[in-house]
Amino acid sequence: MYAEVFTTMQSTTPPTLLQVDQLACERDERSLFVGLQFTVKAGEIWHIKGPNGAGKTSLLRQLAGLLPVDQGQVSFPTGKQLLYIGHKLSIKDQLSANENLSWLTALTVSSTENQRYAALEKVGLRGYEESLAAQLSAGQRRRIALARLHLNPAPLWLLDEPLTAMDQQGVMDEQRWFVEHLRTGGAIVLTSHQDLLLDNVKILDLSAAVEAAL
Amino acid sequence: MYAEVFTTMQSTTPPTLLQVDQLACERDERSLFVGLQFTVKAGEIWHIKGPNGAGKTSLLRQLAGLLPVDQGQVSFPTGKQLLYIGHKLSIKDQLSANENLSWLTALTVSSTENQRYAALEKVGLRGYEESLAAQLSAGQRRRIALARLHLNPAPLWLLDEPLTAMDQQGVMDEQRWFVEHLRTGGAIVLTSHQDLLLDNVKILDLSAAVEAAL
Amino acid sequence: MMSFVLSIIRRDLLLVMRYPAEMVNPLVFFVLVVALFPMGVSPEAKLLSQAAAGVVWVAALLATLLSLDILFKADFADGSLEQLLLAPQPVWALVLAKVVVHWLVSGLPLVLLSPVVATMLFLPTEAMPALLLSLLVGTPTLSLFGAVGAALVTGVKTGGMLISLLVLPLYIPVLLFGTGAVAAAAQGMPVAGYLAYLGAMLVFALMVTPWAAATALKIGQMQG
Amino acid sequence: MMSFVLSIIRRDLLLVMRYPAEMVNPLVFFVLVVALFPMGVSPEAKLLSQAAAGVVWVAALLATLLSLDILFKADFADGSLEQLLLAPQPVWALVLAKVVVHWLVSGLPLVLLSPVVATMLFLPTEAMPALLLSLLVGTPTLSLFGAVGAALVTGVKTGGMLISLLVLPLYIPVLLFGTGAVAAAAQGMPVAGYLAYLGAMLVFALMVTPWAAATALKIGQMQG
Amino acid sequence: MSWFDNWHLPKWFYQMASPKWFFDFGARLQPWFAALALLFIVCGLVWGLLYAPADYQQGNSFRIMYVHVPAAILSQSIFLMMGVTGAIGLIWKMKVAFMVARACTLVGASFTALALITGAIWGKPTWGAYWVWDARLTSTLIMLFLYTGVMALNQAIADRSVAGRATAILAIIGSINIPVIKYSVEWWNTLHQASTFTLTAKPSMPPEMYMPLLFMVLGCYCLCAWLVVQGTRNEILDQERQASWVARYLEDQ
Ligand code: HEM
Ligand SMILES: Nc1ncnc2c1ncn2[C@@H]1O[C@H](COP(=O)(O)OP(=O)(O)OP(=O)(O)O)[C@@H](O)[C@H]1O
Ligand SMILES: Nc1ncnc2c1ncn2[C@@H]1O[C@H](COP(=O)(O)OP(=O)(O)OP(=O)(O)O)[C@@H](O)[C@H]1O
Ligand SMILES: [Mg+2]
Ligand SMILES: [Mg+2]
Repeated sequence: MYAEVFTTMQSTTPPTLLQVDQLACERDERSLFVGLQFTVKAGEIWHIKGPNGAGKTSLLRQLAGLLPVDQGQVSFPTGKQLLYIGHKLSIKDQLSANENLSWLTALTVSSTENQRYAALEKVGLRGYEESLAAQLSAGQRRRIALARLHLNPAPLWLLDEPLTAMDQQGVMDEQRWFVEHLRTGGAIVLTSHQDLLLDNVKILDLSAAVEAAL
Repeated sequence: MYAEVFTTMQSTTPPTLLQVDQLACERDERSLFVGLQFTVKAGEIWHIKGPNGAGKTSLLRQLAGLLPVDQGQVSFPTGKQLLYIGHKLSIKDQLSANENLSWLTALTVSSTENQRYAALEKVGLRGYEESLAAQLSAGQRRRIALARLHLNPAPLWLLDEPLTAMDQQGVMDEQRWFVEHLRTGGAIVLTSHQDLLLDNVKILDLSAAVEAAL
Repeated sequence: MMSFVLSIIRRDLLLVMRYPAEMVNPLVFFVLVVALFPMGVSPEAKLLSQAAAGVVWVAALLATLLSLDILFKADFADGSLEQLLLAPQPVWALVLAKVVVHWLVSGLPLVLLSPVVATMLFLPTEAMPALLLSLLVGTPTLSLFGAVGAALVTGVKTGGMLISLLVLPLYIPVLLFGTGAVAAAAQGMPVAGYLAYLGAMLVFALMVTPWAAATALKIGQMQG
Repeated sequence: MMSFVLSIIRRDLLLVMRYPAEMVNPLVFFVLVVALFPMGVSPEAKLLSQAAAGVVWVAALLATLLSLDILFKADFADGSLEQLLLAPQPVWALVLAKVVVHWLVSGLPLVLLSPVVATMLFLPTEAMPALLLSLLVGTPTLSLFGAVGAALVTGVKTGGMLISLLVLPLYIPVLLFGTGAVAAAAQGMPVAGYLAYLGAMLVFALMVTPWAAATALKIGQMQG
Repeated sequence: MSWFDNWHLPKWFYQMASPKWFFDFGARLQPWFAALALLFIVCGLVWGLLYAPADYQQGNSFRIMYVHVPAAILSQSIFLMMGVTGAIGLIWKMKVAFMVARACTLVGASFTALALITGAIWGKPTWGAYWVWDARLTSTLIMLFLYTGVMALNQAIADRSVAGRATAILAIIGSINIPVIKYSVEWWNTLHQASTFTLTAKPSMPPEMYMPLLFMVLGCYCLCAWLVVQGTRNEILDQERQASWVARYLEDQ
């Protein structure tokens, strides 16, 4: 899949990974947004913005298929291959960083111990590979989850506030990983209250969509 | 207590609310910091900095008395009256914003419904007072916890990453509340990976202390 | 301090009221266990009437045991326990508040329902008051001892089973005196002695367990 | 898909191994319930021997019931369930993996220990094979039906009692056929019929419950 | 479930999927159910309680049958209905079906409790005990537990649409299990307990006793239909309260 996306990249127009049509979201009888429409192509990074409660998390969960889509459509022209990292990190306290990464990766591909150690090193957890997750700090736990970015071949990343809990160095590193992913034909949709330091970030401001919903 | 602090403010030197002497922290046989020494006076805001895993949360928990202090001393010359808000927000999913605030406040003082509604309005939760916490977004949940700042008379605030999950407007508002608290004779010790926009922030960099510990 | 205790009680009852299922559940479990017995063992009236007191008491004990989870687990998980421990009030007051709610929610309804289930097991009518009284005095003791077990396992990731292991041995004396009282009543013998023992155990539990549970909670906190 | 199932099984067994208490707990609960019975009811050998099969089966049923929490609760709380549901594999495969682990951890040890506790209750020796076999065929059914209950309550904030309420009525046929087999064996009657019924129920559960539990999990996810 | 999409079901089936349509249609049906229920129940009660001959063995205590038997029959029918509507809701994604199922729950549980209570009251004079572990009694008790489980689950899940779907699964599993439970209980009982207490096999009743019973059963079916429709309509008002037609309807009231 990965290779396929990569080869199509060579052609003139990058392939569309995600297409959103007239999407609306309603929670508990409050309409959050209506008529959302955008297309995520390979090589693009989308930053979903909006104040607290605007519906950023809800939107990401709809894209991932974790929240029902009652109105509108979400489609994946090249197949639904995505990596979703939400507020909850899916980290098991009783398992070590390496073990956690192992089962999380196994959901899609298999990985070797070496690959996992390399990924953990990239996210700055060298020396903590066999520490139990319960004994790690908030930022270190998030880093375990982010290590999945280095092992998962899915072209589309859906990341909910991936910059929280990371230290300042970590925030920079993470954005470097994003660039790397975009370069290899991936695409990213993320939410964040901090501004990204990258070029060509496409902004989707939900406060505008909220106005429309009212 | 609150009034007393306020009157002593009028005298030349502000009172010392927290005194830390030769504090060390060791977790799981890893020494995090040794020989920490600082004094928090009324009107001061301390920003604890450091990379992920430096020991910021551990330090705050030691100050609050939630983690044992094996070496060194933590003392409160004017009495231990503090408000701690940690990573876990102590919000009950099944209770509404107002009900949550009610019991959290009742731990120290009593509050009226009007006071709570006013506090919730200050943190931008107007209209969500009777929504169940389970149905609020990440930032909105944090705002419930922060509403305690407007109802609790404790002069010393210990806040662990209070700016996460808040939107950009929220980050500004929060810092305004900090200033207000400092003006009325309070003091704040907080951790954050973002820089504060306030003047006279005292910085305690744990990376330095970590060096010392090695 | 009284207002602190009351505010905790109010909050916890509110939490229960929000999902009344929580309240009905121990009760239904109690009835289910009692109902399982004739189905599993034998529906014969004679055998059942002989075993009735024991079965009702064992069911009450298990229902109490399994509802101990509501004492501190949720509060630990969402950080509320931290805040409760940081409050200026003594921790044993918190424990007492929690136990009161636990008993109101799990113990009392069960005592009130016990005549019905005892009738279904053909307990002799003359033993009924002894059953009611022994449960009334015994179940608070179960809640109190249970609180110590629940406090000890806060912060421990394993499910609610460890708690059974810790608490059941403490429950056995209560079970023995409780069923003893009913057996005595069924044979027309005086029950005051058994009830006195149960009462003494309640007093003992009231004196010791709030302190023990409070200490356990404070220790458990240090793991967070 | 097989490797997906195996990776889940491996992870869950690892989690259990990390805190072996999790594994020992249902077993200890099983033994404790069996032990409570003579204490609460009567230590007489004749009565015990009559009741033995029923008591062992009821205890097995309760022990299984109370260990159902480990199936999905923790995975829901920490977000693992989201990731498992997002994986390209079918959800029923996940359910099956979970059930296998649950049975290995709660059902199997209990079957292996049953001869010991049954001897303590003076179960006639000739009924022992029937007890073992009926438990061996019956406990997987309990785990399977339990998975549906556990899936239904993921995301529900109320404690682990709701699950008992949902699942126990479904367990009753298994209990009746199981104890029926032992009773028949004790009277020297053939047990094949009972075991056949238990087997049929197992097959039925295997066909229906993975679908039902998978649907329930997907629905429960929507609450997040 | 895509193969269902190609099915062509009658038009009314799709209409029923609309809460508004069901609300209005239910309102038109309700008077009929009410009238029929009243007619049958009054006739049945008057005939049964006042005119039917006393039983030669049980005297007048048998008259409780006119409540007991309909309640017992309905408790089972309603459970089945709950399972079927739940399945419809799941398969065709019909909101209204879940609402009907939810309305069924309380009605069914009440009838089950009524059957149990009247049975127990009846048991005292006839068997000398309020309760025995007879097959029928036991399976009725288990059914009450099943109902309680459905209600508890309904309550425990705040989101109505989630609750509807979750309880539907439980109701379906429960309905397919009811025959198994009934059968196993009956089999269990006959094995252990020879004939200490058994419900006498269908008593050959004289028509004067039998006809009022039939009336009562029919009346209770109508009553139950009225109750379920009423419950569903309340549910619709509650769940659709932000729809404009509900606001208009409530203003008219
Ligand atoms: C708590 C106690 C009782 C319960 C739970 C109970 C339950 C039931 C049930 C489930 C039915 C079946 C309805 C059907 O046909 O589907 C039934 C019918 C009936 N019951 Fe009861 N029953 C109880 C006590 C009694 C007593 C004490 C009597 C009188 C001796 C009695 C007499 C009858 C009769 C005559 C029928 C109708 C039989 C038929 O036409 O099939 N029941 N009951
Ligand atoms: N489980 C839920 N049930 C009902 N309503 C919900 C639920 N979760 C969130 N909401 C509501 O949906 C709205 C959007 O929530 P969402 O979590 O998508 O916001 P967000 O943009 O991610 O906010 P934040 O920046 O605080 O994370 C909020 O107003 C909230 O009240
Ligand atoms: N419960 C625990 N048991 C043992 N060690 C722990 C525990 N919690 C944290 N640690 C270790 O203590 C160190 C400091 O953790 P702490 O949570 O204080 O860091 P932090 O500075 O708050 O980091 P972050 O910025 O990620 O929140 C980490 O290296 C971590 O591995
Ligand atoms: Mg969010
Ligand atoms: Mg921290």
